[in-house]
Amino acid sequence: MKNGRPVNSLVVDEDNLIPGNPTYESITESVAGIPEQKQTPKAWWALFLTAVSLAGLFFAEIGYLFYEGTGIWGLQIPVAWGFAIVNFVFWVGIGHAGTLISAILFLLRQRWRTSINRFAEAMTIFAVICALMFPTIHVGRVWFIYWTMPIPNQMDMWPNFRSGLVWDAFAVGTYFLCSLLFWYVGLVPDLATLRDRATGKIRKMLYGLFSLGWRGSNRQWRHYELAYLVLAGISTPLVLSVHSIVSTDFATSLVPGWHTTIFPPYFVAGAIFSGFAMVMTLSIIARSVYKLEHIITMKVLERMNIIMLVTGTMVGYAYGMEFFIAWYSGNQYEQFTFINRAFGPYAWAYWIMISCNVIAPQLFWSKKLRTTIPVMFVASIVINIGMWFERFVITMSLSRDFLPSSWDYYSPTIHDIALLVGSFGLFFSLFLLFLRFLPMVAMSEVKAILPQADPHHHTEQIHG
Amino acid sequence: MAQIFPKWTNRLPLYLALGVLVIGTTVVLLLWYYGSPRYLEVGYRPIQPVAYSHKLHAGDLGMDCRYCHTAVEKSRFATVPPTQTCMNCHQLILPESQKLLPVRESWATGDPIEWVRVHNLPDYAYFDHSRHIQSGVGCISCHGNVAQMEIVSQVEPLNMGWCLTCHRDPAPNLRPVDQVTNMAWQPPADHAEWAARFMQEHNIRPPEDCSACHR
Amino acid sequence: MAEGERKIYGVLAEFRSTGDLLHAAEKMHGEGFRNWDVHSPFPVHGMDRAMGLGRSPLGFIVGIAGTTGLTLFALFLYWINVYDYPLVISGKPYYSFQAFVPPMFAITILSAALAAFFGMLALNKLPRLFHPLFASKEFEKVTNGGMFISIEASDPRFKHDETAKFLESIGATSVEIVRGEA
Amino acid sequence: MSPIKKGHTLTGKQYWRSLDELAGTPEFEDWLHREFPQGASEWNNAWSRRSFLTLMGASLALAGLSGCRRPEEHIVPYVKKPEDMVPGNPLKYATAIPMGLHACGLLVESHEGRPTKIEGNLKHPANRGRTDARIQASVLDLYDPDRSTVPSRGGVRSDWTAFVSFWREQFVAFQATGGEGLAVLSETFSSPTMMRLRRAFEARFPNARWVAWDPISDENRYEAIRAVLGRVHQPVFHYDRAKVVLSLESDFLLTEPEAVTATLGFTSGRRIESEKDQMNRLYVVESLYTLTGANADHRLRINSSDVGAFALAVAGELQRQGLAIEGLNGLTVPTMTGRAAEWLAPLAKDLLRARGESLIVAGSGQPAAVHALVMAINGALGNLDRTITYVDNRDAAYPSTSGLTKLTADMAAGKVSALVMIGGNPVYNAPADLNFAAALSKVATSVHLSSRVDETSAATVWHIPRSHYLEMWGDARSLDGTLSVIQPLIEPLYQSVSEVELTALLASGESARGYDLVRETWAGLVTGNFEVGWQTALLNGILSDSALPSIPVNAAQVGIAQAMASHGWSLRPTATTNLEVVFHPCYTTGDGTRANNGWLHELPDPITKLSWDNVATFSPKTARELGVQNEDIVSIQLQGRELSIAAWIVPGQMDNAVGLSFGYGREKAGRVGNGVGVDTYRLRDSQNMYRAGSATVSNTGRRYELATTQDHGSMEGRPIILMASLDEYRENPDFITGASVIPEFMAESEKAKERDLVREYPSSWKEPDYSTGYQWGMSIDLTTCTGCQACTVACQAENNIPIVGKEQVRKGREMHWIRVDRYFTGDVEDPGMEHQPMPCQHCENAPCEQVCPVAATVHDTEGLNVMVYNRCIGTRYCSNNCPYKVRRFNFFNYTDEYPETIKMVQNPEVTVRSRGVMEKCTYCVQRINRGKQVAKLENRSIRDGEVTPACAQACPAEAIVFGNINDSESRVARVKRINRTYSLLGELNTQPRTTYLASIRNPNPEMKA
Repeated sequence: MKNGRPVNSLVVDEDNLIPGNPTYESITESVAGIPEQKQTPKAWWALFLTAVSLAGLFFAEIGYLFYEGTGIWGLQIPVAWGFAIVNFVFWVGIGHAGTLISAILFLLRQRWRTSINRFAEAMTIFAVICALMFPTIHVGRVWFIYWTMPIPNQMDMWPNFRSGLVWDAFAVGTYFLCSLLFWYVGLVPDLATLRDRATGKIRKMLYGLFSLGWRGSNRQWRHYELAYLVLAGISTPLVLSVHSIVSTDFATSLVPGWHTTIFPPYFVAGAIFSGFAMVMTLSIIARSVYKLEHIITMKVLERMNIIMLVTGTMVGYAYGMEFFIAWYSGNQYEQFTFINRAFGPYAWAYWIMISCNVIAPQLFWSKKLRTTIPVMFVASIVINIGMWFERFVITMSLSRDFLPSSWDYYSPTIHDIALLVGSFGLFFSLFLLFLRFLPMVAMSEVKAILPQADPHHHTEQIHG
Repeated sequence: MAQIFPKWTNRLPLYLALGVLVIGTTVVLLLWYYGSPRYLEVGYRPIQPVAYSHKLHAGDLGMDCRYCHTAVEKSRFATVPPTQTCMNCHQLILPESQKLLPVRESWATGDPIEWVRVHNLPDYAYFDHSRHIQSGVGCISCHGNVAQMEIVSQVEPLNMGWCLTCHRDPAPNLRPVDQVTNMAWQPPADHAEWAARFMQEHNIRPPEDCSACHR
Repeated sequence: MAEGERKIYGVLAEFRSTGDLLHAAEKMHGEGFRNWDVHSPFPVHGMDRAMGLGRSPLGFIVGIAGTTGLTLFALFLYWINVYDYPLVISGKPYYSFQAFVPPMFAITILSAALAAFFGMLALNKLPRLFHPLFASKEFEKVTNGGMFISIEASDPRFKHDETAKFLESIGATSVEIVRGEA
Repeated sequence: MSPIKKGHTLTGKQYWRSLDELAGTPEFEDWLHREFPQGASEWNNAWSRRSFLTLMGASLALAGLSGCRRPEEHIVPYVKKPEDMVPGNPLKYATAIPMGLHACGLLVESHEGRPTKIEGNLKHPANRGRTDARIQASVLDLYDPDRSTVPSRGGVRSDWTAFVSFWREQFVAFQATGGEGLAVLSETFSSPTMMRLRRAFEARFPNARWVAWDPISDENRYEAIRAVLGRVHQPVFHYDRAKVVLSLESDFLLTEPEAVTATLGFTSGRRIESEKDQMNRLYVVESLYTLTGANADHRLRINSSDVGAFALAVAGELQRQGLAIEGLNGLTVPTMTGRAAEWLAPLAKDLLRARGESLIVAGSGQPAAVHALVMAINGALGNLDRTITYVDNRDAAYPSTSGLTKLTADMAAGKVSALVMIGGNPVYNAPADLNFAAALSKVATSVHLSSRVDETSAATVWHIPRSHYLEMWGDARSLDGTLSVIQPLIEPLYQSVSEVELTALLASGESARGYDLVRETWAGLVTGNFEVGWQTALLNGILSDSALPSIPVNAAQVGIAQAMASHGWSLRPTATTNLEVVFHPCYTTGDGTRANNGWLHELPDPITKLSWDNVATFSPKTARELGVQNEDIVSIQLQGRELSIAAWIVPGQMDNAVGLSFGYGREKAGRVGNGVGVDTYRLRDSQNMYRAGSATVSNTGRRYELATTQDHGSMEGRPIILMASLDEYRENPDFITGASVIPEFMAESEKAKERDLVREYPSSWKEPDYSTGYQWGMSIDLTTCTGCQACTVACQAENNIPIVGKEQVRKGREMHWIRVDRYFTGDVEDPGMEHQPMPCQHCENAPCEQVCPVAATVHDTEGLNVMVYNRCIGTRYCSNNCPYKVRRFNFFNYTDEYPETIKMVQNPEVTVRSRGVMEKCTYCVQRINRGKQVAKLENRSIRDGEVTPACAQACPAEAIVFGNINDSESRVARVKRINRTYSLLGELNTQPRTTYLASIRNPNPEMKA
């Protein structure tokens, strides 16, 4: 077997995940080297300044929103939910890939995840931060938002736990905290690495502080690994539940086009779909900016593309199934809603969604295409556009519900759009800061999957 | 030599944990007390444009509340009396008193006296005096023993939770309807049974519905 | 140098590879050392067995925390909906628990996750910013590629030179005496 | 002792609590004058009740979990309290609203001296406690911030005494010449006091002249009556006595002045309890789509100019079927074609069948000839003295366009030296060809009595502020002559006088108080002890049995042919192929006088559902031919005059007809009305007052954004309004059952249950118990509902619903708690129309409740779906989940922009909502609570009908019934048991407390639909 790799690996095709026999030190060098750079790359600055100014726009808009009221948006009756909710669902969805890669693939012993899980997790956290912004700011009287939490008060009132929005608050809040813990736990050994390599006093202090005095002792690894496993274990049902619960915002209502049992699985699939697309976009940027081709290999990218192909097709199936059920239910309101989706005033959005989410990923059937960087880069962005429109199309079911008398057409204002764009600014600002100051690849995990990391590596002949 | 932190820092986590615990609880407790109407509302005691003493009129002279607060049995508002009411007596009694100057001015010029509101519910809460009076809730239950107040101050928090406690168990605050204005009234030993009967007869079922107070 | 006066913390030995480390650990365990440990940049497969360590109790902690969180929250929901302020909402029963499943689930997960995190820190006695081993320049390699075994002077079987020799005998490439401060 | 707590910085005055007590006192008026110097366009928004929630909000947030350190608030009591007034308890006074030659009796609710809400006076025969949108909105005119506050001379601030002394000089001067060159131009009126003073004036100045004129009036009808009967009599139509009604382009259900009276009578003939009852039948012949047409059992669209010919054809057909119609001989009966032809035989047969119980009425837009002909036919059918009576109202000043024409000519010729205009706005709305403005400039002394400095006042020397009818003493007769006192609810807010007071000054040269003038008149009217009679009249609002006796009219004397000949009238059909412009009054702004009333502007037109604009309406076919679409700006040329206005397509309108409504495009109406819509009077001339042929229309290619409250007019085949013809209903009394989209297995249980539509399906859990105490419910009868939207404005007035303005309406943010949905049914070119009032349905399983994260909307023990504003955080989730979309959201702080005067109209019993909270119909919970309070004080339970929501109270069709459904004897319970009862979208198992009675029409079986 080439370079004596063990056969007991759970994954069959694992050949050179990390090509060119690197040493532990070379891994450390290439990963830890980045935050230690004296000279910040021009590309980073360019991206960061753009992102930060957009983030500025985001908060300016929020300020104006609080001053004027939700009227600055295109909202109305019947369409009382617009971009804010669409963006919320979109960002929560993005988050999912992170947890999926870090948790589920970890449980499935998918070792190739190690090169991307760190910044996938980071992405999750930043995405969820963006997501949490929207339901908060979209309420009419934001200064009372804490009423959705069970805090004792002079009114003797409690939140209504029957409401999907309260479920959201709990689910997404929990999701954020767990992801954060999971991410940080993973970071600790690598922060220790940075601590030990740091030169400046402040860097030493900071990395020292956050690595909690990690000594890589096996008595620590023992609890550490179990904690990591447990967190992965509970994150898995959590990540599945979060988007299911988000979907119940719609599914537990009686709006035709919302009131559907297929929503939870369909939302989760969609979330993973868009999440992977985002990871793809980011990793392509990261590996080209920081020359990490040897760690984030083509193999890894290709596998992500395959997952996108699969989930994309699942989403496509869900679209089809919605129509079938609408017809099969014999409920004229449902039937109308779906005909209206495809051919009504919002048909344009619908067909954008279909072509981006169902047709685009089909490219990846071809080995050639799913291994060409430009193709997958464009595809990943197209897919996220499509997934945003999916949420838009679903939300717009409101525009035509039961009584034709109340039908109306929602169109966003400049402020709706500014907030959407701004949220990307916030997301990328955070992400670029992460790239600059933290190890973007889980070094200890990558080292652990190096051939020489296996104790039986050189000595297996002895144990015949 | 490669040590970054001195040894004592190992005790930091412990201190931190304790600190968070202690400070956290204090903050909560402080909020609980200082954030509550019991602190914010109770004891509000503005100086009135006229040095009118409830103690003197309602207490020592034993005037009935309804002599001035005429509408209390008929209307949502207890109503603050018009200058007229003051003058009914004070044209004869202490017609020269300095204290009464603002009253006489008002009477002469027709400019109303601007009393400062003491018991003030938010405008989205609709409290109806007449219905409570009719149901035998004494003035003292919400306003305290006004007959002993030189300057009227607020003695009850008047927040929603406080209202609800009575609406959920009104018996302790009920009294014979003819005793509502009597500040000295003491519940007899058999008050509980009496209250039960009284609620039966007058079919007193205080609502907990939102619509009872908010419209 | 001041080292003279400083009290010995223990011995730190470096090894070449995970393989050597594992075998060394097996031997240490065989010798019946107690206050010793193995240091590596990543968890080494089979090391727990080699050192003779049992299962981590973290699992139980998490399990208990999760169930407690769930129970308390369920009771809380029952109290607010049935006793404290029952409200007729969409004509549904006061305690329509079906609707409360999602938040209950979230709370369960949350308490479990917090338990896992803080439990892990507690069991590892972290954060511990100062440790005598950090005094060793060599030890910095442990987070990079270095494999070490450390034995504390407090170990009953610890004998200054013999232990060092023993370590070399089981494959240490270099051995260093580590001193804590006086 | 605890320190005195100062509130956080809350600058400005706290009006509300104080205003309650202040209003009506002299201090308050001073304040008003300070607040509103004449022509002041900017006003300051001090903190006040309306902003309270926001305020509390902010501070609550600051103060953490509880109420805030509150601002110091003052209580301002009376100095002398007016007797029989208990602060906190509203008082109701009887008065009447003058409407030209008609009047309706009112009970006006007053809070601490502020009139806030108008109700009908049950004792008044004209409206029997009912009102319409215009009457409901009139209280807002009182507080109109753009009313003028003081008289002005040549635009310079002056005062009443100055005018009095000025007039004295004039008076003396004119006395010498017997009033030569003196003229008075007044609105039409029907008031003993006004007439008495007018006579006094005419006696004093024999050479002076008095012209009464209204831009929109029944003048043509009066002209016909004069021609036929020799002098003008007031016709009174008794729709309640008619079995068959034929309307010849008469919109008697909406825009005609007596709409309320007519609606009451007409719908009383359509209210059916079961399939066995009888219904009246309404035929409508018209060119535009009117609300009357929408309620017709048969509607024929035809050119307005062909209506006369059609009437003649009907007469001919009646004769053919053996009815002798006097004096028709010599008239050639035209031949009808198409549907009109098909109509004749069955229509005539139906009319004959209902001799003496039929009623033919021609619209005010139709020429005198048609009215005369109609009189003849009614006479022949024996309807006179039955469904139509004539009264001789000597207190009425009838309109005269010829008088106006002559007056204007003389003014232009400089023959008029002094012109006093009592109300009206001729510069704006006189026929364009008269060129009134130019003529007016020739008049040396011109005086205008008007509520504001409008187009006319701006062109006169003197402007005198006019008192609102809620501020003045007066009297008025309704059409049947019933006499009522107009008594003020509040001292005039400004230095204004009433028409009575001004006329008195004109006649006597002395300034007199309205009160004395009216009493003086009534001294001659009240029989027996005056004081007693006067007090009773004030109490009841009417002088008992003051209705005038009907003049017996002999059918034989109706010499129509001679009349025609003598006046050169013709009924020949104009074979017009080119476009015909048809003018019609706007329901809301009327002739334009109401153009500064936000409630009326925001109220959508019942046919087009457009608010805040007037449009040119076209039929789909004509629009296609002209290449015009909705919101295109079209240019209309008519006799050399041009007008550019936005187009709107109305299915069912006559092809080649262009509908234009009056009352818009005001330039000096005020901050609300200025520049709203287009002034269509510019196209109108004295020869063609209501219609004009040979117009040319071209698409300018420009577009104009219109604000409609309903984009979609089709029911999409959904069971929203359930309909049947009377015959179908009789065949299948339970046609409701199975009419909706209930799956089979549910339909079973649907059939099983007995007809109480609150409980429909078996529940999977124990439902809350609503079997005890009051359980409120509502029923809306779609058969009688005409779609007039009186309910909408009544609700707006009662519940402090904000005006949001055109842009917001266009965005879809109108706030009406009860909207009236309009659906077209049947053929696209010539459809039928149905209306459906849509308030909150108060579902027992309200979908809105479960989705609210903070339990801001929940159920109370009496089955109300309550919306708690102060708990609402504004997620708007409830609205999404409401299948009826009746919830309204405060996207901005709408009431914040209100001028202080407008805030005075707000109902202190209802919280004013702040920004960011949801609101909706509450079944007028404040009235329920008031009812409970009253009942409690009297130690009894609420009687049936004691508590009525504003909508039900206003409804002139009595279509809305509200009450306690737990009491099986209550009216609402009985109505809900009618087998036409259904709950909208019942299959969603929302179990609404508001149910509907299916719409039944009564088409003539012998006539093809």
